[in-house]
Amino acid sequence: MLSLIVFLPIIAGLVILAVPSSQKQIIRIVSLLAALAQCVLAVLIWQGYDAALPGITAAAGGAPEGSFQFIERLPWISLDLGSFGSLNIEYFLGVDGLSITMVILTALISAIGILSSWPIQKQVKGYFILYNLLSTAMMGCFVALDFFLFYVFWELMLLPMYFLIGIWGGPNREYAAIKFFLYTLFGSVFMLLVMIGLYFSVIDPVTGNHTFSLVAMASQENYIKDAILGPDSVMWRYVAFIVLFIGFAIKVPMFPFHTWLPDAHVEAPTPISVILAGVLLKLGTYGMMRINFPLFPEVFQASLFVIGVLGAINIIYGAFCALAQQDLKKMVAYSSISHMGYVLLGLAAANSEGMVGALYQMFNHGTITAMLFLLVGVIYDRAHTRQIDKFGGLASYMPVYAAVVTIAWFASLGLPGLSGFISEAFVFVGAFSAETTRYIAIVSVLGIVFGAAYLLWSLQRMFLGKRKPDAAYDLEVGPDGHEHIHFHDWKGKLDLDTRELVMLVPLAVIVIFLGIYPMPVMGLMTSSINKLVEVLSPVVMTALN
Amino acid sequence: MHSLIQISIAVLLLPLLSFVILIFFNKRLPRRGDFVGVGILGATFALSFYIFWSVVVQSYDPSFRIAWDFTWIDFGNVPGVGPLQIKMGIVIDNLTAIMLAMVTLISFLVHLYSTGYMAGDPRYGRFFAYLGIFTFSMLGIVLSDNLFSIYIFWELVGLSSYLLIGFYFEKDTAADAQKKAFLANRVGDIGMWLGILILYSQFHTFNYQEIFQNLADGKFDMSEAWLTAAGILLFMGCVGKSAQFPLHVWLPDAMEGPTPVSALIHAATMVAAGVYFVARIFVLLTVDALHVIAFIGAITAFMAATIAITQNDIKRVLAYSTVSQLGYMVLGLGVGAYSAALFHLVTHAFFKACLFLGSGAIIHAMHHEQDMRWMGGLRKHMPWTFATFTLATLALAGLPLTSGFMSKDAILAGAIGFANAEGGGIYYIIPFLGFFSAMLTAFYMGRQIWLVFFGESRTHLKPADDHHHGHDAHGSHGHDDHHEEVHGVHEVAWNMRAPLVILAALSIFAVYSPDPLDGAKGWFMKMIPTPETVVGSASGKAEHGTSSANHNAAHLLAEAVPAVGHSAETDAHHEGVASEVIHEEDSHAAGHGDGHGPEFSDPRQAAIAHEAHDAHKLAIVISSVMVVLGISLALIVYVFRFVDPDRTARAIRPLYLFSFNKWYWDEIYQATFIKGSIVISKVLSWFDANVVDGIVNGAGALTRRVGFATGGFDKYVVDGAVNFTAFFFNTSGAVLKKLQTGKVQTYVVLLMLAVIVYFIYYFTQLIY
Amino acid sequence: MEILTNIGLNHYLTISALLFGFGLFAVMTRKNAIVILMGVELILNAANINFLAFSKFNGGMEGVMFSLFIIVLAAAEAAIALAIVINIFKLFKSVDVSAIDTMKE
Amino acid sequence: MFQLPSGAEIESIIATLKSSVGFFVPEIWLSVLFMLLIVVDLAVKGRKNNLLASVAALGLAATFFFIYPQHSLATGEIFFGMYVLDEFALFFKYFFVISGILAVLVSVADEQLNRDVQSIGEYYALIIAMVLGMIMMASSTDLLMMFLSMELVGLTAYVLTGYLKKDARSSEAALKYLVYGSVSSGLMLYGFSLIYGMTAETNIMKISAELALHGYDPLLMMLASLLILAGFGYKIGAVPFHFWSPDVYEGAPTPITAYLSVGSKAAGFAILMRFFFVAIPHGGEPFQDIAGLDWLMLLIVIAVISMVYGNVVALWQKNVKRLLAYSSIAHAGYVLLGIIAMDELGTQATLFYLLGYLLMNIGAFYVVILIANRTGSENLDDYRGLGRKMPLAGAALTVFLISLVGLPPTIGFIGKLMIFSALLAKGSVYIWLALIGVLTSVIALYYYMLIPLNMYLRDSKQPDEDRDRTPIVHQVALAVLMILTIYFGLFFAPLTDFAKASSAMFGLSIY
Repeated sequence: MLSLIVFLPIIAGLVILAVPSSQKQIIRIVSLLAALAQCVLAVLIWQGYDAALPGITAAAGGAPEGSFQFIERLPWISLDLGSFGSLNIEYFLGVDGLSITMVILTALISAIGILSSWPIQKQVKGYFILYNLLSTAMMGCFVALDFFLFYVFWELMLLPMYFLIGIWGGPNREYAAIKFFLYTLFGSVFMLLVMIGLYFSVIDPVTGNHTFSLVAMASQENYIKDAILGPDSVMWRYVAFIVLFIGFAIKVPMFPFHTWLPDAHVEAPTPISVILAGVLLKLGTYGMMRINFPLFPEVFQASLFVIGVLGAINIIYGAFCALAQQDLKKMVAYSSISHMGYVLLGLAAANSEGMVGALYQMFNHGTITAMLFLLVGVIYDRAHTRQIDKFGGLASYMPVYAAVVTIAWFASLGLPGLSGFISEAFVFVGAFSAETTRYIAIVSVLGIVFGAAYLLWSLQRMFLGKRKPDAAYDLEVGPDGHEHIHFHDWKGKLDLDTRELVMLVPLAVIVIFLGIYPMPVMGLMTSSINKLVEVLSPVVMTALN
Repeated sequence: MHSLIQISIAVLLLPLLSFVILIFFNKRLPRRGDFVGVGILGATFALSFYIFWSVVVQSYDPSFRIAWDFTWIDFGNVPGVGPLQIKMGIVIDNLTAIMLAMVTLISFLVHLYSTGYMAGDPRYGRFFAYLGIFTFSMLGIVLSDNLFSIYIFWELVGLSSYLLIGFYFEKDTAADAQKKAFLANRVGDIGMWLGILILYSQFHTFNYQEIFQNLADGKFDMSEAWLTAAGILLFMGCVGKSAQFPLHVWLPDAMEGPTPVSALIHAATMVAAGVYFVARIFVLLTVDALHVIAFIGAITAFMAATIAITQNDIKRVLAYSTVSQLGYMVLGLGVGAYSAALFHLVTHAFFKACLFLGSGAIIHAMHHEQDMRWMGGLRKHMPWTFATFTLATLALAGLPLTSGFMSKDAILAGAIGFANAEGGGIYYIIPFLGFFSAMLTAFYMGRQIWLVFFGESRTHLKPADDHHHGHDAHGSHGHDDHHEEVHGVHEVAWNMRAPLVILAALSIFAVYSPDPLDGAKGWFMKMIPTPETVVGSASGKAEHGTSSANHNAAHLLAEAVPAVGHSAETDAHHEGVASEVIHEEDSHAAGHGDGHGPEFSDPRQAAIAHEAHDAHKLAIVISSVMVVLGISLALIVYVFRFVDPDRTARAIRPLYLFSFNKWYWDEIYQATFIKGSIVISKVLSWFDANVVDGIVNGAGALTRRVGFATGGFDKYVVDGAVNFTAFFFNTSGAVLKKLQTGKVQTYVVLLMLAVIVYFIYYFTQLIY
Repeated sequence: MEILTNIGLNHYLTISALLFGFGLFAVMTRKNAIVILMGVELILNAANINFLAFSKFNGGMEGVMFSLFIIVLAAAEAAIALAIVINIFKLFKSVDVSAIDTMKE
Repeated sequence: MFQLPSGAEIESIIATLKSSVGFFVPEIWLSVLFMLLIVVDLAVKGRKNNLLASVAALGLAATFFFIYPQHSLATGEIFFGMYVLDEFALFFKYFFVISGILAVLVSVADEQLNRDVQSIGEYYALIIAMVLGMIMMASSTDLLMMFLSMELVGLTAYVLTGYLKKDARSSEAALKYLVYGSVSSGLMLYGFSLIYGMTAETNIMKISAELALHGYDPLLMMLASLLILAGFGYKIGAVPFHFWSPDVYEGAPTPITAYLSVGSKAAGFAILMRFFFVAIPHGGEPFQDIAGLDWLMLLIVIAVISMVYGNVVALWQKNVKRLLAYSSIAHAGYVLLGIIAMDELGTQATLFYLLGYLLMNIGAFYVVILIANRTGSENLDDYRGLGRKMPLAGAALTVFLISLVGLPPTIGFIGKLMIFSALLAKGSVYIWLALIGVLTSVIALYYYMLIPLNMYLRDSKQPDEDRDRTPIVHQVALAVLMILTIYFGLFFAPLTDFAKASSAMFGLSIY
């Protein structure tokens, strides 16, 4: 099941490889079908998922069964390393409350991304092959329970992303692409070392061998006392935690490692921005929750305050930067930074409310930001500019577009009744309830105001009022006395066309529904989060050594 | 589930239904579907009046209370907390019932009125949709039984207010106003949110009753200061929503919205929600918090009144008077005159709605002329409007025989009582400001009546450009006819007249109390008794600390019992318990026949109540005098013209300008907060683009220059190494590559050099 | 006097060391490719002397064999070297190694 | 002073030789092949390149049939300890034969070579000779044998480097290579002579026993080791013995560059491991009674410098061959890390890394050759837009480069993984080495990605016809290499097991 959902896109990619590059439509349709099949599978998994099982660590007896679900576990590589026992790498997939929401999100966003890739004309074949490779890698990251496998998928994302930004991107794309690539690689090379170190420090309770299994790593009693990352070598555990954290924080992206994001977003084509903001950023925080924190709980407990402060910086700083942007897409990019700050803050709370809020925020940010970038793409396709000041009064001429934008914008500023609010609310609830992060939460609340400020301001400048004199479109009064506008060299429908609606409406529905009744998604994660909080709680650490 | 609960759910959801229907299908429906909105609201009102009837009139019980809730979010078994569920629910008590009836009635009337006022607007259907979602959110606030859902609906009314203020979004002023309103409210909301967080972090629940229960049981283990902070922060929500000082600036601008909206949202209901919320959380406000609230209210009442006297825009005068009246209510709550404040909330809702709708009628008739200086003599043309408007004005000014008189008087009495109980001194400022504002109110309302209805029409005096501007402002409104002279100013149609009449009728004392001089004798203040505080007061703690606390607990338990175990099955025994409570309360009432307020165990509250009761007569006298003073002043200035207003204005120009420019609050905020954050954001984004990126990329610019010098430097290399040593790597690369001279002999030399160097190194290692 | 009369191991070693040094010196300093190759030969022969000396004083034939092979290989190397140098001369019209630096950095 | 051996002794000598020959079949076959090629060349008298190439390739392939049976033979010394047969040697026999085949393959692909060279037969013969020499390098356990085999490799390499007689760069490269190489081997010889002087032995096993027995003067030992290392180091092309490599790699015919960058480098590592693991005392068994010579420090220094220098200077290269030359310096550093670990895991990692390097580096040069056939240039700027015109080559090159960076799912990643595992398995002592390794590989990413950047992200300056003229055979071969690179990145167990089995070295006592 999981293998299928992971490798469907690759299969599609191989099929496309066989299709002659002139058959653009076939290529698109094949990819779309694969993505839709992925969505179906995601729904099936969702239906078959038992929200009661906790996940995170193995069930009693050290076996993942009974704790994780849809487990697929095959011995992949088993090497004899002589004195170091045998190197066991497993093909080990499974979902728990952390990953299932992300799986659903990934399937959804990739499908929508393919829809929004429809207009792309340049090297369609190569584009969709890379795209499918990317979506396999993303999905794989979320379901992999073997650190080695996770790392493989993690690195596998870089190359397609590099090319997708670099070939189909904007004018300054080379710069953005290589910057993205180097940043993320810089983050992940340390992960490699930590991974090896962990391997030598952890014993699978069942087989008695060293293992890469994240499930085994997640429970501290599986660690060898005097191993390099065992409980005794305190210093190296701190170092490992920090470098891992940096590795994931770059993906999040967390201040001050965030500078690749605006460039990447501004240069990337719309669908790639959607993927990037919708899924890739989540991998950073997902990695923290899956790997970084549960493997080093005592270090995590020691660094709560720092993480919280960094989250607060992200929130406020991102909001301020967004406030200053002229380029709409850049503003949205900074808003992503700000919103991922809420996730960090929620994680720093280290209690169930906060962490549920954080995970839920990851999901919601995925959907909402996808909407934002799609909407930016819509106007960019028409006007070939994203300068906020080049518009004005659009609400009169593109009412449907304006309506959807209003939903997305208000969702992004956390209006109650839309999903973004609930996650942010519980992030704050959690952060405030935790002694460590209480004052940080108080400061971060300002983010709500500034978030509203830049979003409403851009909304006003683009959609309200009247046409600006130097606007990117022409105004003409039709025979019926009504005013019309038209963009230079835009032949399509002025307001949202069907394809765009098909992309946007489902997202809007999800955003609204989950804003009114979050349990369908939140219910999936609570038990896992509770387990995670338990694993992270200091009590466990004192029991450790 | 109790039948009333079911009905209330219907009441809550019907307006939402109207919104959904209208937002999607208004273009396809005949008449843009206005009848849907009006009809649904009519039904809603009918239902909520049934609730009102059966709660307030039939079971005539001050402590009536039924509650119902359901699990909204289930966190499962949370480590350290245990099973944790976030519940959403509905609570119905007298206050709720009264608010329901009031909100739905006014909303219904406004819907009806709008069918006339908004006729011909291009977005006619959408207007009713917005009204629908507003009504929904407002009812949500009224019905919520917990802080979380009240916060949700709180922001939703903010949204609908945002949408309606910006209904004519082509106007930049409107667009600015809507943004301003939303942001000002957000500022208030974050305070409110923090307050909620403080309480949640202690009790892991959002439900009022559970929070109060825990407080009464002394489970609050943070310092007293946090509790006060919680109170004040929660009050910040009210400051934003009810346009209290210092966040009052958005309300006058909100008059950019259509006038029915001003009547419904910005006069009668939404702005009163703040007061309603403070009343809901009244029992957890500490003494310090109450003092803050009282002063804020007094300042607001006074400031707004002073501003109102110089405004020329008919709606702005009313807007400031609204702010001022809201100040009264907040003041009332602050001084502990709980019932009086809520009483004023309701009475004010009716007469202020009436005033706004009246002004709307005038504006409609005047073809969207809003400046009172160019009105005059309208009483001949619009008798109905004149009559109702005047009646409402009297109520607002607080003349006897009106509802406004009773409520305002009760508040002022409370203020005096409070000042006495607190031991005078600085606290006398509050009643003083209250009375002074009462005079000002009378004055500016007199001025308004005179300018609008009496004298001769002054339309022709209006400068052309100003006139043109007046039209241009409403150009998008579909009325493009230019009038130099106001022809055919005529009374409005029935659908706009009926609401005026009904609302005016509701401003008469008889509706609320048999005794025109004492609201306390009326059903309203009997049904809304001042609740017992759960946090005690300084004096109370000082004198009999624990015992009083216990007593509080016991007393509150009695109140709270019906709220415990909110589940459908136990409704039956709800009534049982409720009835017992009734007996207890009756015994209280019997205790002192004239039935002002229940007996308080908290000495401070008791003292205030007592003092207030004694101050009642005094208050009546003073306020009447003040009102008469104000009105006569208005007559002197505007009717008999003993004093020329313009000359006076010139005489006291600084004061005049100070008032005319609204105490310069907008300018101050513009200069400080708005400019400030813009500048900060600019600075930070520069910082981001240059410093952060620069550092992370290894001093980008510098490296580029060096690289340029060394020739063919590739800018990617700067970001290439993505770490602080990028600079080092590239320059070192530039240096190292020079070693490769291409001369084989150099290579040999370097080779030998390396060997020798290492050998010497090893040698030294060896001998030392 | 004694040190001059009966020759010991150190004499051989000193000679070889000197030869080694001369060879290196030639390789590093001379411009002419041929001379550089001579320098290389010197180095090899320094090694040769060592081997022979050690084999004489430690006993065992390995050193002798070693030196024989070294001589042979030196010859082969010289042949190849000369071929290359000739080709260089064809192309560059010079055998000045310091001038032959088209590929650098 | 030496009396001639008696008849009985001669008998025994002959017997030994007879028995030893049985262990020497692959080398003999290669020698035969060498001569065969020359004969064929004379026979065909001209330019039947493909015939000659296929003879060479098939002949090399045939060598497997002689190598494989040797697994069953008893490991041990032959020819009076001149030579040894063990798993380690066998591994390198396979390795060098494969690399030889690949070298022939890429030589066939190189149009310039086939155009400018008359006697291509000798060219292939020399490649065979080089294979032979490298195999002997990997198997020789006697200083003399080491010297001879290294000279064999060196001399053939000089000739092959200068094979393009009309090309000035080729001849220049040859000269530099020759001078530098002969000086280094001179130094090495001098070092040998010193060791011989200290121990009166030339067999490395005997040497280590001798040193263990009588101890030694560490200063002299270090001098000898340094000089010897100069000889080995120039073969592996590690800093500071690397100076020849960029020029030679740039100037030599590209197939030879590929071959040198993999083959002679690997041979250098083989001989270095054998010599230092076996001969030089290092403090462990059986030298606990005498102070180990601290030559690990020496290797660590060299490794670190190589990684940093190679990667940093490569950032600046505009010529792809030269860029790969510097990257190969860096890779020498990475391989040294595996040797530094100095245990079974380390050796295993080293061998595996060499295997991976063989695949990806020859593959990369393969593409470079194909592109040079098309554009006639190896400059980065001439790679613009080639990704679209030569889709397979572009994809393959990208894969090889990713593998060189060490990103999954490629064999290069597994190589790095093994190396770093070997380091971290030693505990925290070598973590900093691993850190340097990963950080420098981040730098490496940048310059490696410059090539795909030009191929895909930039458009070629002059638009020419989009048809890919690469012959199908090369397309296939390239595809195979690419697929292997990825396949072994995912299912590397056979290779790693092979490497582990091959880490057994005769007379080795450190693990």
